[in-house]
This record gives sequence, structure tokens and C-alpha cells, in this order.
Amino acid sequence: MTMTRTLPLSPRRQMAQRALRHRGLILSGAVLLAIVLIAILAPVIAPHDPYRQSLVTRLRPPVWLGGTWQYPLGTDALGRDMLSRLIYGARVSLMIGLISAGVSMVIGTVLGISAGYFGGRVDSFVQYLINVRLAMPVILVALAAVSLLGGSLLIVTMVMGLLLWDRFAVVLRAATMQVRSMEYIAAADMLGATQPRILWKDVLPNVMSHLIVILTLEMAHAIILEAGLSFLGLGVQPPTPSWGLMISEGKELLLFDSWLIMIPGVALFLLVFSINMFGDGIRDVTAPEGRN
Amino acid sequence: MAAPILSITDLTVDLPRGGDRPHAVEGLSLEVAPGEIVCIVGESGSGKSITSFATMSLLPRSLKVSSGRILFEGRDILTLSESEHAKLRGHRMAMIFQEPMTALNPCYTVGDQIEEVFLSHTDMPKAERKAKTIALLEEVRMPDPPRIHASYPHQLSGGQRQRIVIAMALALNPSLLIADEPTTALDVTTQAQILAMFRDLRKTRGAGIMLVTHDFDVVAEVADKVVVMQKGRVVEQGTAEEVLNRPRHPYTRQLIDAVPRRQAEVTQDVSGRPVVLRVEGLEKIYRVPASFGRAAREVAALKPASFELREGETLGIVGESGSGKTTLVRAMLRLIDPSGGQVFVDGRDIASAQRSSLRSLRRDIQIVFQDPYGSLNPRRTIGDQLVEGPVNFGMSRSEAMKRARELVRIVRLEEEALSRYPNQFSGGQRQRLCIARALMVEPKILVADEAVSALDVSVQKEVLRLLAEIRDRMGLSMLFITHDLRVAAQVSDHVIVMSKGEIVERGPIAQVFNDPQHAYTRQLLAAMPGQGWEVPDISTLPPVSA
Amino acid sequence: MSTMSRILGSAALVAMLPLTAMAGKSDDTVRIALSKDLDSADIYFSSARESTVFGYSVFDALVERDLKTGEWVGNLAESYEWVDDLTLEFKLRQGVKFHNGEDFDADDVVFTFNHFSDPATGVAMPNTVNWIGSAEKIDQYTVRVHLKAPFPAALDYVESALQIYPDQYYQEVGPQGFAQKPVGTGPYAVASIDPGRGYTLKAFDGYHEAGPRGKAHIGTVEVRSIPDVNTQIADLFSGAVDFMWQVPEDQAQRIAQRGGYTVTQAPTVRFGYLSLDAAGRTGTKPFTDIRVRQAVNHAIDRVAIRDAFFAPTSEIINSICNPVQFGCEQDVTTYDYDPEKAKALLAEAGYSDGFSVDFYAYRDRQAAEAMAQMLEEVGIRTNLTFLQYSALAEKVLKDEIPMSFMTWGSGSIADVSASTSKFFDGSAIDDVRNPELTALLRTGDTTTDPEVRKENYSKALKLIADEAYWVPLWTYTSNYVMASDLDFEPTPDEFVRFFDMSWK
Amino acid sequence: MLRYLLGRLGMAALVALTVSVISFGLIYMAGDPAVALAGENATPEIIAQIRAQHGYDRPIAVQYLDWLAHALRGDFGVSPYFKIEVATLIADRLRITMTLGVLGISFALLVGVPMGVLAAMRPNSMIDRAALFIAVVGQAIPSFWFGLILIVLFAVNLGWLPASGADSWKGFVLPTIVLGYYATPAIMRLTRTGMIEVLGSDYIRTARAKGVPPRKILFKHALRNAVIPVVSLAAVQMGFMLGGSIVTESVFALHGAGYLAWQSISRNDLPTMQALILIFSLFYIIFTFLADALNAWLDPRLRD
Repeated sequence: MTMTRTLPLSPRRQMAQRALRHRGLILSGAVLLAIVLIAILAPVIAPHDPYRQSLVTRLRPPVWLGGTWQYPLGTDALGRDMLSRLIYGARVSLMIGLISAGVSMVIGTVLGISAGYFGGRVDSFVQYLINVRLAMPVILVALAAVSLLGGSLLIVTMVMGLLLWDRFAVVLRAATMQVRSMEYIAAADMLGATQPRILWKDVLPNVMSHLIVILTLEMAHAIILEAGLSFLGLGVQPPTPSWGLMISEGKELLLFDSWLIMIPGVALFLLVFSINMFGDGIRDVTAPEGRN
Repeated sequence: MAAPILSITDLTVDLPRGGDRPHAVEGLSLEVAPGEIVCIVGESGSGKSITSFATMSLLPRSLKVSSGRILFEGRDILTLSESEHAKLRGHRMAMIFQEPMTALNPCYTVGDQIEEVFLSHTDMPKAERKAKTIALLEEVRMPDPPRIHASYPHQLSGGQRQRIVIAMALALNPSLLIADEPTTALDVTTQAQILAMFRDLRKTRGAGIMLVTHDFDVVAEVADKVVVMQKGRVVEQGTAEEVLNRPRHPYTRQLIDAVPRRQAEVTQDVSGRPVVLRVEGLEKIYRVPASFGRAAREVAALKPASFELREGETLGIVGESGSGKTTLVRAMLRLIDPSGGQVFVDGRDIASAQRSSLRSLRRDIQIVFQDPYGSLNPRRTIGDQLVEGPVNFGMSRSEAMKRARELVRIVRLEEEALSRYPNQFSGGQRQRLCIARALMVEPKILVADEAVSALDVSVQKEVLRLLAEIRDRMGLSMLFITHDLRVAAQVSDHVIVMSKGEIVERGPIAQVFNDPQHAYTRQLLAAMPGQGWEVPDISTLPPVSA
Repeated sequence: MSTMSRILGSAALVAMLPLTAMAGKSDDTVRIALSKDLDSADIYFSSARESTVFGYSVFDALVERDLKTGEWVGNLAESYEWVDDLTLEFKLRQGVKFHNGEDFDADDVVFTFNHFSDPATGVAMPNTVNWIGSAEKIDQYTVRVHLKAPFPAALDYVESALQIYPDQYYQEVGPQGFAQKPVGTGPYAVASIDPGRGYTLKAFDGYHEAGPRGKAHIGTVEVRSIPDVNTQIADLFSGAVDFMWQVPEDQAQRIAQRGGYTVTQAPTVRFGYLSLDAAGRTGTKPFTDIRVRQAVNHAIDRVAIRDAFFAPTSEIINSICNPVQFGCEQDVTTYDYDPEKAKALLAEAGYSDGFSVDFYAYRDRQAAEAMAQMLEEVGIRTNLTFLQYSALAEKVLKDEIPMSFMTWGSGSIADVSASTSKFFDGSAIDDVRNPELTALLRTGDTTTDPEVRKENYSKALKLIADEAYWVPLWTYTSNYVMASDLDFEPTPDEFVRFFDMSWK
Repeated sequence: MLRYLLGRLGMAALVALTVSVISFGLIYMAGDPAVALAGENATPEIIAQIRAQHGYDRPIAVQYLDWLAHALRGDFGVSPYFKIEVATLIADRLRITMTLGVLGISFALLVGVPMGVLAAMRPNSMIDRAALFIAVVGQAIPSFWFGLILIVLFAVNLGWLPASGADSWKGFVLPTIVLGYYATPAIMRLTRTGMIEVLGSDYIRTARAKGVPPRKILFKHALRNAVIPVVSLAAVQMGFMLGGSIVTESVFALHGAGYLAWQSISRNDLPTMQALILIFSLFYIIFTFLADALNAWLDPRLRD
């Protein structure tokens, strides 16, 4: 028998093709890329120093509300340029998302994959850990921890990282259990592959798509959670220009200078929205069967 | 002959665009008369199930009938509205599906689900519904109908569930019964009972039955008329006697030629050869720990089993689902830890080996699994997966690659296959790649665990032939695990029959098949379908122009 | 989406707000929003202003200061007399009843003074009562209070910190029972109370009208804790709130611009300062050098910060006290805003490249950030950390605060003994530990002759300024926003007297 | 079924015990609780006195067991900030939070489930895409921001609903929406996925082959099966909501347990903080247990 008929594409090329056809993914990817570029290029494109205060030019409105082009998005209560803070804020918010989700990913993945792969007592123990973690109210514990330990960027991200691993563990446990029962795992075992090698070469690549999807979800979750902590006054410390903190700072004048919270609010919304859309897109592309 | 109840003319069903062909079914015409069993035969993808779904108006949303007529009791059902058609379904026409395990709603009792047929089509009072349901349960020979009536699907076996589905289908005495591979998922003994039931129904109920199957033995067992389909088209139809014994179309001939023959092609005497594998008292016991209100207990999935495998021998292990044959294989290979016994390969015991020394022991014994889709890692290239074994055992990657190229040729694929991913191959091709992968480490023993069960007959035949060839060429010994007696007969030298975790009979193939000692073996052999049919030797048939 | 664009498209949301009818006058209920909450209705166990405010309306003290004349007048006492430096005698008013009908007499006073000055009781602010030696019943309407040492500010504490409790009832129900249903003699009786959430007061019919306060004008006072100032304003605009105070300057200005509400300011005793670890007890060296402390003083543009964030009525101060306080000398060494000079001083002290320091604050975030920025400009890199007040207080005790932006309300006591003297008393929290300074202040605190007191405080404050120990910043004014039909004159002590409120 | 539930109960008890250790231990992360309690004007003598008075000088394990023994009897001590029994304080506040939680989850279910069903009936249709879009948008809006905007819109501009307070049902409308909308997308997605899976299942095909009317297939056969995982999710979300009520309650000045939690955190009110973390966790544990029980009732496979 020969293979003359047209071949299906390789998984990677199939994915690439589906990705290119997925409008939501392309669109949200473009927005994310733009935000990442803005974050990286912040020093180049920001018109002002985001920390530079000017008490005589406080609360200047944005251009479309009668402001000047010197401060296109206006200035905040300390006379700092909103646009520049927004640009630098992209760095902070992305970093919060990445580091928190990264920490939870490591914890959750190790736990989830061990539980799913080894089963038995390891699984019972991990399930118990997951239950304990889920039983603890995230915001409450995060608030308590941050209030007791102080609110630096590092502490906030670490606390969130230590709290948001549950979804990784739950999903990867289930996915690994499924992969574990596949016969290619038994085949690799028969062919003399060591367990770390099986985990690395056979299990991980096959749960990777779940991992990436959860990673995006948890990034979004962490960013929103940090904004919530900042709102309650226990997030990252000023003058760090995190978008959550900017909303929190602007909320005082919500009823009067609403653009102070609208601008960072919209930016935050756009970021979280794009991350979620992107995650949905990745799920559609990597596991099209999961969609319907 | 009575007027047909079902008459399909020139039916064409379109596939969604972008598939490998434009139509699922193209220009199909057939008729089903009352009291007649019409079998539609074909391999997977031939469009045989689509035909039955179109008749029941159960086509998936993505498939559309583009032309043709389906006359049922004089009405073209393609022109009926959904609700009009719903009135016919379950009432005048009924259907039985392939997979009994999932065909019933897990949330309701089976009684409830049968009664729903009466509820949907009649205004029968509750008591009568129940009485009729109990009667139906009796008719499909369910034990203790009142208890079954109150049972949930998960409390019943697959065969029992299939009877429930049949009971549902029979509830209102439909004039047309459509059965889509109704016995494929069942054990051979259950299959025999269900097929017998169909034969009875034809007589007692006078219904027309359209039975979709891939198995010519099933056809031989029950069919009055046969329709052979290939890639959406009917290639041949006629009476069962005609088609089975004097097939005219080359495709039909090819299919019939591939039907396993129930006897070894070549039998060899292996008694004098050295033993390569000796299994002694291998057993597996699951301990169900004590829990609330229940003491700890033990379930023997495999009772102590012993056998030997000699060089160049093929040993068949036959049994129905739950017979313990898979447990035997897995315990033997230490994919699960056995509870007792020894497995000697080359004088070394696998069963008691340390994890670390297990690797080198396993090198001599490799396995090919059943599921061609699950046994290759979808995220790694074929080449990467093929060299895995040799590299793990210390061979250099380039050396291993050289060997991989050689083996790919041996399993009759091209070298480019190595750089491709599993999804780019068909089921048969994948199974050959799995064989190649197993052979990469030059094992002495190859275990084939239902290795051809998921394949179409024609592909199955090729893979079997390949296995035999490799065995002879490389001097392998083979353990061939299967539920299919015909396949076992065809490839094995010796055979072991298992039932309920126990070896009940063993011996040379001819002896076991012709003179079975154990009641269970006799029962199994008796249940084989198509025994009245002597598969014709295609080469003796007159040539036809294709 | 149109809402979004409307919200985004208008500078001020209130521009499109309808003016809502006021509800308060019609049902004779004034609705008051509180940013913080009443932590305990047993006011001796709270250090929060909210409980003092509550106490002013529900209880009476023996005497109170007439805010117009500055003279002491009797309330529950008809008169008082300094028998000697250590003895105060009160003649009590007769015929006064508690809200529960219990008669008021000397037993209540003696119990209140003796019970809460007992260290075993563990009141929240021991310094307000620890000057009391004992109280003694002379007859049913005469009480003598014996002081441990001469204490000129005694009457201030008698007014603000020693509200009289009913002895029988309190002993009967205990502190917890009392916190849930407090009983006093004040113009308002507690109708319901919900710790942390708010409370409702009803005018007390049986109030002793002869006292300086007179009967309450408004029938019902509903006080609710609404933590978010926006929610407060939203409620104000929709008529659900009639009165709010401590409104941030920016919001107060906007509400005033919008019109329809009365926006007034009143000075307060509160003032702000930067504490510097001049004694080096935290292990931070730079502030032990006077030149560095002077540099910090020169680095901060107090006027610019005041103009940006505080009312124009906030005063820039030169001493670590509020000018309204007795003995608060303002004629001391001053340090102008001069960043160049600050840099030069730092260079002189060996910090030409500046230094880094932890900087703590608990309120006025924007002002703190502005100061951090100004310090940064002269080379002092701050690591600004916000903490809850209690957490900050804990760190002070542990010697972990090298520099902090603090404010001090002096318990509304208009006397330096309640401010400066508390900071430099040589105790664990003293940043300076200068025995000479501590001695000067102690003399001021314990002498009765006003002139001698003034002289000592003046010397002390001059010393602090010369040494530039801390950085005096500004005084605070409080913004009051109320419905236009509400009549109320805020007082500088920030103790909102509900019984002074009336409808126009 | 009993065995299944007993197994779950065992796990629940173990989890509850662990959470109690954590919530007790969390407080010790901060350092000396006596110093925190002493507050302003604290002197070393006062701190020592407080330490002895509250028994903070005993070994931690002893303190924990003592605390647990009291907690089991519903005695969480006296709040040093509010000066009354923590149990009384919380019992009162919980009513509002529970009301809010029940309303919030009802909102999420009433919006999420029908939306999910509609979307699943026609996958990839306009309705489906719209529902998914709304879900993604919903997940991206920070709830405090959403709350503030609702206040501006409905309380300040339109004047329909109060901005704060729980005096009448009106006060619960906006908080319910803010609390509920965040759980809606998850419920909608799960309903949708479940329905799509169920609608494609063999037993739905069987039901259609029996001629069961489409409406009955949808509600009797499909929804019943699809709703099983939604029950678990709703329980989990309800648990999260109680915790998440911190933000909502502080925006709308609702004096429930969530707001109390925030107050106790900012006031360093340790006994209240401990009790609330424990109680919120217990609620989560109880909800998920009830969901397990409900699932066992809904799904006969779990009964044996």
C-alpha cells in the first residue's frame, strides 16, 4: 500500500492553520502583543516619567475632555502623566499575572500530574490538598496575608501564586489520568523509558494544551484579584503604577473625574478580556474536540 | 412477495465540504419487505450507518440529504416535518444501536425508559404501560422483569442493556426495525442470543429488519438479502445465498476473502523447541479495602495461571470480555504488579524483578496494543517514538534511526513515515507502526493484545499476514490475545481458553476446535456465527469484469 | 455601550445628576454617614474618634468648655473648685436622670472615675485617666477627685474622656452588656446599636434642660458606617445621607462647585509631622546627624502639598504641636523649602550620593507620596510603605520606624501636654531621647502656673526646632458636607455634637 | 449512597480540621498577637499583661487546642475591637452575607443555565457566540469597578436603587448583580459544554429514536444529565461568593460578614479574623458536601 492520497497535516501545522483561521485568537493575540510591546518599550514610548509628580498640574483632564496634548490622558491627583503611568502599568500588571500564574502553575502542575500519574495515595493526598485550598476563601486569606506581611509587589504576587494553583491541579490531574491510561504510556514503559522520561516526553506534551489554557485563565484571574486587593488598599504599594492601584487611586473622584478610573479600568478590562479570549482561542485550536 | 415497507430510491447524503469525498451516500436504492432481514455490509466509512440514520431522520446536523426518496409505508419520510417523523419513530419504525453501554439514559430506570415509548405515542393508562413493559422484558428474556423494571442502566450488563433497547424498539410492534451493528460490542455468546432473537422476530412479528454490519458471519447467520456498500455506493446486492457464495463484485470478493477461516492456515509442530517464556502460577487479586458497613474482600481477576511459550510458536489466548486475558498479559509484563507467580524469560523472573532490572528484562518481550489510536503518542513523530526503545537501551540515535528506516520498510511503509505524526496514518498503518516500534528492540517474544480487533476485515487480514511473516522471518515467539475465535484459529499453533479469570482449556488448535473438552469452550464454539456458511474460495470463482 | 461612552465622555458625572429631594426634614431624622465604624459603644474601650463623638451625645461629662468664651462651665457638675494642686471638688447637679430612669448622683461619678482609672480595667487610652489618684464621695452630690501629681490639663480630660456611666446598671450588665445597650444621661438615648455598622439615637425627653447643652433639636439621628466616600456622596446626592464629615478636599471642592449642599470647614486640633529617628535606635544612621535632619526639613515643600491636597485653611506649622494648643510656641527656628540647600547639607554630612530609608505612613497617601518624591529629589530615596495604624504603632514599639509621616489629634485636647509631651517623654517610643528636652516638657506638664508652663514648653519647642528633630508639617481642617436644610456649626475639636444640629 | 456520602463526610471533616489549623496559624505569621492587640499607647507592661490575660504565653499547640475546643462550642472569644462576642457579631452579619450569597448564586443560575442551554442547542450560532462573548466580557470586569459603575448608573443617575444599605430588598439588587455576574460565565460555560456533550450522546439518540418530543428530550433527558456537574460548580461558586462578598459588601456598604472580615483584617482583630476564615471555609465544605448529596440523588450511578 502506498501513501499517495493527500495526507492530513502534522499536529503542529494543523494547529497553526486553525489558529490562523480563528478570528478571536488573532484579534486577542494582536491586542496582547500590543500590550506586551508597550510594556517592553515603555521607556521609549512613554512621554513622561511615570513617577514624576507635578503638584501644580494635578487632575488635568484628557484631551477629549478639554485637556492638552501635553498630557493626552490627563494627569492624576499627584500631577503624574496618566498615559505614562498606563504604559508602565502594563509592565506591572503583566508581571503580576505572569509571576503569580507561573508560581501557581509550578505548584499545580507538579501536584496535578503526580496525582494523575501515580494515583493511589499520592492522588488521595493531592485531592485533600486541593480540597483544603478550595475551602479557604482566596480574597480573605490573601488580604489577611498581605495585611500581615506587608504589601510589596513580591509578596502580593507570591501570595496569589500560592493561592491560585487549584485549577492547575484539578485540570491537570484529570488530563493526566486520561493520558496515563493511554497505551502509548504502557508502550513507553515497555520500551524501557524511565518515569521522569515518560512524564516529560509522553505526559507533559499531551497535557500542555490544558496547561496553557489554565495559565491564561489564571493570569487573568491574578490580575483581577490584584486589582481587587488594591481596591481594598492591600495590593501593591504606591507609587508603583499597577492598573489596579490606578483604579483604586482614581476611585476617590469617581463621581467627579470619572476618567481617572475609567482609563485604567478599560485598560485592565482590555488586558483581561484579551487574555481570556486568547485562552479560549488556544483551547479551540489545540483541542477542537473540546469545544463542541 | 409482499409490497416493501421501506423503499429507498437514489438516496444521496452530502458530506460537509472539505472531507475526503463529497457524499456520504450516493445514489443508494434498496427495499425492505415485511418479514425479511436485509443486511447492509461494508467496512468503516462505507456509508452503511448513514443510510439507517437517514431513514430514522437521525442524521447529525452536518449531514444533509440532497436527493432521493425514502418511502415508508407509502409516505416519503424525507418530506415529513420533524414532529410528524417523531410520531413514526418508536411507533412504526424503531432502531437498535451499536453501543448498548451508553444507549440508555443513566438517570432513569429502564422501566421508565421503556414506558416512555408508550407515553410518547399512546394514551395508555399507567398500569397498562407497566404491565406491557414487564411483558416486553419477558419477551426479550430478561430474568426477573419486575426487578429489572426498577433498575438503572448502570446496574445491567451490556447484553442486558441491548435487550432493553430491543424491548423499546419492539414496544409498539413497528413494521420496520433498523439495527446498526447491534452485536458488535457484545460477547460472542450474547451475540448469538441476540441474533437468534432477530430471527425469531422476523417470524413472530412479521417486521422488516434492516441490519447494518461489517461481519460476513453475522450476515450468513441471519440475512435474507444482502447489500454491499463501499465508499457510499452500493456495489452489489442480492439474496444472501447469491452474495455470500457467488460474489460478483471484486470488492465483495475481497471482503469475503478476508473473512477469517476458523482454522490455521499452516500449523507447525513446536513441541521440540526450547521454551522462551514460562509462566507459573501467575495471579492477580484486587483487595477491596474495608469501608463503612462492608468488610474487606478480595476479587481474583486472575486465578493462578501457568503456560509455556516455545521458540517460533504462536500461542493464542481466547476469552470473552472479563475473562482475565488482559489482566494476564498486563501482570505478565508487570504493567500491573501480579499478586503471585513467576514469569521466566531466559530463566530470569520478571514478576519478582526490581524496578531497575525490569527494564532490561522487558527488552525481550514487547507488546502491540489493541487501540491503534491510543498507542502512539500524538505529539511525537513516528521516528522519535520508534527510536525511543533502542536509545533507552543504549543504542546511538543515528544507529537507531537506521534500524527504524529498515523496520518501516519491513512493515511496508515508506521512510518518510518517520518524520510524520500519528494522525497522518490510518488505523491499519498505525498498527503496523506499533509492530515496528515493538520490533525496534529486537524482542524474542511479541505479545499482540487484541491487536487486530479494531481493524476492518481487509486490513485485519493484512496485519495478520504481516505478523506471521515477521514471526517466521525473525524467529519470534508470539502470544496472540483475542476474543475472536476465528482469528485465533487462523494464526495460532496452540490456544488457551480463558473464562472468569481462569484457564479452562488448552491444546493444539485443531484439538481445541474440533474436540473441545470444557463446557465453556463448547458453548463458545457453538455461539460462533455463520457456521452454516462455508466461505467460498474466491480463486475458484469465475472472473468478472470490475 | 452608550452608558460607557457617556461615563467616559463627561468630565464630571454629577453634571447629569438630577437634584433629589431631601428626605431628612420631613421625618425629623438626620442621616449621618461615618467613614469608619463605631468599634465599641463602651467608649472607654475605644480610642477612635467615632466613639468619642457617640459619647458626646449619649453621655454627659461633669464640665465642658464653652467654645465661644473658652471658659469652663458645669454640665453634670454645677460647679468645680481646685481645692489644691492635687484636689478637684465637684458639686453635682441634682434631679438628673439616666436614660433608664436611674438617678444620677455622686456614686455614679465615683464609680466612673475609680473603675476606669484602675489599670486592671485596661481602658483603651490609659493616658486619659492615669492622672487620677482616686475619686471620693463627700456627700450624695459632692465628689472630690485626688490627682497623683499636679496636672493642669485635668479638666480637658474630665470633659472629653470621662463621660459618666450609671454605676448600678453598668455593674449589673457588665462591659459586654453595656456595649450592646449603653445608657447615659446625654441629650440622645440609644435606640438601637449595631457595632461596626451604625446606631440610631432618639432625643431624650427627660434631658436636664438646665445644663449648658439644652435639649436636642432633631428627633432621630441615624448614623451609618459607609466606608467608601463615593458611596457616601452617592447617598448624599440621592438624599439617603444628610451629613458627612472628614470629606477629602478634592471631593468637598467638587460638591461645593456643584451647589445644593452646605460645605464648611472647621479647624481641628490634628496636625501632621514627619518623625525622624534622631537617636538612631532603629539602626538607621543618617538621621543622627543634625545636617541630615535639617536637609529633610528643607527638602519638603509644605506649601505646595497643602495647596494641592488640603484646604486653604490648613496652617503650615513650625512646631510639633497645633497652634491652638496651650503652650504651642510657633516663634522657633524655621526651615524654608530649599532643595539646593538640602543637597548641600547632605553633601556636607557625607551623603552627596544620598541614601535609602524606609518611610512609613498610614493616611493621606497622596501627601505621603508627594513628600517621598520631594525627598527623592534631594537624594533621599524612600521605600514608602503604608500600614494600618495599629501595625505602624506596633513597629514603633519594636524600633522599626526610621522615618514616618504621622498625624496626631491630641484627643482634641488644646494643650501641648497632649501632643509634644507625648512624643519626647523618654519612653520606648521617643525618637530623640534628649533628657534635657524631656525634663522641660515634664516641668510644663506638671506645673500649674500657666506662665511657667508656657516658658518651659517654649524652651522645649525651640530646642526641637533648633535640633530639627522632626519635621512639623501642617494642621488639618475637616470638611463637613450637609444637606442645605440642615443647620450645624462644626467645632474645632471635631466632636460632632448631634444635639447642636437643627433644621433650617 | 450512604457509603459514598460517608466517604465524602470523612474527607470534609479532615479538610475542615486542616483549615482550622491554617486559620489559627495564619495569625501567628504576623508575629506577636499581644502587641497587635495592645494598639496605641501600648507599653511593654501592658503587652505583657495582655499576653498573660489572653494566654498567648502558652505553647501554640495548647493554644490551638484550647481555641478549637471553644470554637466547636461556638465560642470564638471576644473581639478586642468590637468588645463583644465574636460569635454574636458574626451570627448577626452572616444573615446579610447568606442572603446575598443565595441571591447571587440564584442570579448566576437563572442567567447562566438558560444561556448555556440556548447556546448549546445551536453550537456556533449567533446565540452561542453572543453568549460566549458575554461570558468572556463578564470574566474580564473587576467586580468593584462594575459595582461602582452600577452605583453611578442606578443609584446616582437614575435614582432607582439605593447606593448602600440593606434596609429593604432594593438594597440587595445591585450587590446581587455584582456578586452573581462573576459566577455566571462559569455556570453558563459548564451548562453549555454539558448540554452539547449530552445532546450528542447515545441515549439522546435513543430517546429521539423512540419518538420522544424534542422539548421533552431537552428538559427530561438532556438537562437532567447536564445539570449534575453544574450543581457541584454552583456549590463551589457559592463558597467563593461568600469569600468574594468582601469586595461587594465594602462597595455597597452592606454590613455583612464579608465586610466584617475586611474590618477585622484592617483592625488586626485576630479572633474575628480566625473565626471568619474558619466559618467561610466551613460553609464551602458544607456546600460542596450538600452538592455531593444532591448529585447522589440526581445521578443514580453514585448511589450504589
